[in-house]
Amino acid sequence: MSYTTWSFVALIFAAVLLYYLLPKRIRWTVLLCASVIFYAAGGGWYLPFIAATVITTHIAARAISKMASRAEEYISLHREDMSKEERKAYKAKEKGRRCAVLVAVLVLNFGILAVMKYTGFTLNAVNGLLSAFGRGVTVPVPDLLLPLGISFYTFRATGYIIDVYRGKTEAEKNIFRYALFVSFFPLVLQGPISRHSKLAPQLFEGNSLRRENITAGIFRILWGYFKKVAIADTALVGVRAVISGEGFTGMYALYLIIMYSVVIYGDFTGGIDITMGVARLFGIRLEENFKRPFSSRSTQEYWNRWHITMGSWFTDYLFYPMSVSKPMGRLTKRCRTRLGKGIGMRLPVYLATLITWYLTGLWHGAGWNFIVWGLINGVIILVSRELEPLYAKFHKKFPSLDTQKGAYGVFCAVRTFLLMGSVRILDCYGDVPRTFASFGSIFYRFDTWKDLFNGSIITNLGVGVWQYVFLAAATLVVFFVTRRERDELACDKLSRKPVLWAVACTALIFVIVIFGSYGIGFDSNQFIYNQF
Amino acid sequence: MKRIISILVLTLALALTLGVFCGCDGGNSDKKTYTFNADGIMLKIGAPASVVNSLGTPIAKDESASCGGIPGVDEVYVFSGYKVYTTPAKDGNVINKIEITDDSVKTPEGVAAGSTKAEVIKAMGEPTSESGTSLVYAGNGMKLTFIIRNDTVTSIQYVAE
Amino acid sequence: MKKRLIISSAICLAVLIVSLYFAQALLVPKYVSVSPEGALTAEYYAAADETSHDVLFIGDCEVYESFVPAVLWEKYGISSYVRGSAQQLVWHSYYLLEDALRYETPKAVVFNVLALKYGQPQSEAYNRMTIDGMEWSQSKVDAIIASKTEDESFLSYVFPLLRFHSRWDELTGEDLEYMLDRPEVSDSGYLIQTDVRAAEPDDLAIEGSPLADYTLPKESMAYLDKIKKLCDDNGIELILIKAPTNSWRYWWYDEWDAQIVDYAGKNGLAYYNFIDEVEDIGIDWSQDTYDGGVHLNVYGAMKLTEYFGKTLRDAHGIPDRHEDTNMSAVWSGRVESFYSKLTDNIRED
Amino acid sequence: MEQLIEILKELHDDVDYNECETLVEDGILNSLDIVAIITEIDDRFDVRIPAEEILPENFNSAKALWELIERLDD
Repeated sequence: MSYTTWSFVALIFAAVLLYYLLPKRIRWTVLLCASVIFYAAGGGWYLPFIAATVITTHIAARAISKMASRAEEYISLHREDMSKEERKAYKAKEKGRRCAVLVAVLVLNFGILAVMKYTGFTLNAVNGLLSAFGRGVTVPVPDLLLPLGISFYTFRATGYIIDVYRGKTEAEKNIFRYALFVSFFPLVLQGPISRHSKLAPQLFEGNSLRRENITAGIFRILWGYFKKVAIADTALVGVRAVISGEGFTGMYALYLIIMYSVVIYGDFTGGIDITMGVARLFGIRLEENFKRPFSSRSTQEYWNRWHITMGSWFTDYLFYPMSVSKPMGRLTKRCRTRLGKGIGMRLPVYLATLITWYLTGLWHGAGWNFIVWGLINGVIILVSRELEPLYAKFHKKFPSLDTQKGAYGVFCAVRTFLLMGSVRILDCYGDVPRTFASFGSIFYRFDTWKDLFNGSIITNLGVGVWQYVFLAAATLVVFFVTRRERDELACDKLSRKPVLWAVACTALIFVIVIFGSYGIGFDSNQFIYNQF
Repeated sequence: MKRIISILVLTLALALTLGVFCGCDGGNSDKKTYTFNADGIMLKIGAPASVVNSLGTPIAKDESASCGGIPGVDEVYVFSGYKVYTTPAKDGNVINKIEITDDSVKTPEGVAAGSTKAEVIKAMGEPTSESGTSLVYAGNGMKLTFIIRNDTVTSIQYVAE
Repeated sequence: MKKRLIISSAICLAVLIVSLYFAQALLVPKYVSVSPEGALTAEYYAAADETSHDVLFIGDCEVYESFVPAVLWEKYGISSYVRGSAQQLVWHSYYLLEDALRYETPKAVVFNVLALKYGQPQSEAYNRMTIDGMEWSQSKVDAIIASKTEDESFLSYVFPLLRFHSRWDELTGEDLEYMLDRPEVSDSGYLIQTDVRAAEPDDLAIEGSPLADYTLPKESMAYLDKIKKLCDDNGIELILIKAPTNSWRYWWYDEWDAQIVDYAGKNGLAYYNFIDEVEDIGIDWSQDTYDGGVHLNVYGAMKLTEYFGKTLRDAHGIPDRHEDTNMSAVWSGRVESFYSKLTDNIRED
Repeated sequence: MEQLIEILKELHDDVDYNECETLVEDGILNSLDIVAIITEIDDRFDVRIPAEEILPENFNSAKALWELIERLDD
């Protein structure tokens, strides 16, 4: 069930109505039923997969927390007759047993994800290698249907189990409550990957009906649809033409970089706005996934503003554990003795970063283009970290050039926007050599620039002049609204000004209905992140 | 100095991974596309209509608009032994049907009007589908149909799917 | 605070509904100079209110380009209306007939059989042109369900704005001019065509290419049965015809004709295939067609109408209504407007 | 404590570590700096900071970091 269908709107309406009618204690059951309906509508045969993840992680979490409490009892009982070393050894043994359970359930769940998402890809790669070495034999490649939102709910479940292991959050007693946490319907398709400690309390205590939740939620949903249907889907027509057409290189490649950034911004932040808005209707505030990403001055800052919950998941559950793990420690010690202090200090950081970004790319999709996309992002961050001292010297020499203000600030923002945009077109072509060829063509195919002026850019790509005018106006509106969101979100500000709220919502509905790219001829596009 | 080395090492590693990975993208195989050869010029379903001009002057030609003011004009060109039909598409007309009308012209596989059903299957292999009055060979975005009347081919048509 | 919220939301909602209503009126295609066929369905209702009709023609472009009701009235006092539309499929014809019967009951219904060759919904554009003009009734609901292709949504028929909103960057002066009311484009359903483009001479005439299977689809024949039953239930005589055409584009195969002759025989219906009677009608393919033999122009249509009028009067007893005072008052206006349009168009081209 | 500040200086020398209480919140220390600090501490003080302890409140100031090291050391 995609966000751009009437059945989704009906489901929200029914769920909100029921939610506030039932007594507070059992309100969470409405959310669970809505989530099951929403998920089953997407395809009933996926249910066993999400059920498997829910059940395995639930049992493991209960087991770990029981083992932990039993261990504490044992220690508090025998505190006197155990020496410090004995106590330490016992604790280490117990922790090892808990760790075994954790590893088992992680391997199982990531195994499901790997099999469902990457079998085709790995077998193709194997076939590629085999044919590269002249072996005629090829392995048959089954195309497995990817369960809806498997990448997102698997991460939410594994994040939860690791938090329980680390004692950061309480293991859920009731399996149905836990199932709601994993499959809460606004989150299941494209996140955010929220943490149990933050989301669970809001999910289970029945939130009371408050007017500003409803008004803020409604505005945010409309704002999401406006960004998705009016902006992203209109620009998508041009992007698709460039990707599927032959010979659209040179200026068109730059066009693709800019327009695809507009598409992915409208599509992903729009989808998340709808998710946030729907959750807000139930009085639930989810973690923000975007904070004005295109105003970031550097790649590092960009990844703190774009898809925040994914970034923090990879940092907390992959990057840190890996870089402070024992094997990494031993490796650094050996390198430090042999290659000197400089390398020793850098090695864990570089290795951990590259591995994390390799897996981030792989998580985005089963394809070389995604992996390369991840690696390039990693390398850019590391290179800019290496050049930091040079930047520091540069800034000392020109103190007036402040990255946050003035022309230089704008320059940094545009530079980061174009840099991230160029790396992102790896998603579009899905084929690494073609992406690089197309990117390279910007710098030598100057003949294509005349298309910009003789109007053939309009005729070639199927996006009319007036639609570009609309896109420019809409992007300006988004730009000004997000600028005023520094301190507080627009939906919260508006929920205190009823007249302005009503006018804004009406205008949004009118613009979406008239200027939206939906219906016949546009085949209302699936959210890009839905295929994850 | 150390800083420059580490940058070089990094970019080298990246370039290496790119090189290895790029070679492994498998191409995609597609079904066979049946084409018709008109005295040396290959005609394919979906090809732009301009290729018809290179076939010389047709014996007869006609065009007709579809009713209801839908823009675009369907055309037919009659040559000796075969006809070529074109229809409006995104940027200009494309060939949407080629029909062999008599036995003076053969398909590239050597089948002509008048051949028997067995000859067709021998030349073309097993059909994708078969009915009492036709043998159909599905191709990429098109199909090749042999119309059979009491065991002999009366008409051969390449039609857009 | 709460009061202000409710009041301002109510006002804004009202403003939104009104502005969307006018936006819809603005954005919906007007079918006046561009593809006027789209306006034919809607024009029937005004005519049905004015007077009743003894003969109702239903079918596709071969119907609304072949019969001129003004000539039928002038020569034989027959009151008729052509409820044709672009590529009207047999289920469209059925529901348009069912819809017309809510206003009047004609003596005879004339159905052009070409559409029987289509068993499945064909194109979204033709669906819209035929159905959008219908007034809302159970017939319209059934028509939408029966004919919509799979990527069409029922809701986009209830709110045409959901379908035509993307026309916002193709608006012309006409869209604004005819936003609220629209001129009549047809003469009792007949769409005048005064151009002349000769058809190919007989020796070069291009025939339709042979088919693998000539049986007419059972879905369309089922709807023909439904039309027949509807006519029987209302005491209407169903007459099957095949309008005269001479083009490879809409070739009428003899095998199809045989099936219709057999069907008419079994059901006791009259069936006239005008393709064979072109000489008796006096149609000259170098003068009487505006698109190379696919459709008749006004001259051919007048000849055919006069020829068929005699059959309707003599063989089917359609009464001469000349003495009916208010009917002839209505019809004199229609005849006069047809002939003035005829002379204007001739002077134009 | 001085050794710790020396390590921090190596990464960003333009920060006054005695007063500053918001090293993580203000984004002065990003995830890569934190890992570099942890490896240095592991090397110099032979104290391994596990992943669970990497929390903003432990790394927001040099003082908090020092308390963490002492707590893990005993």
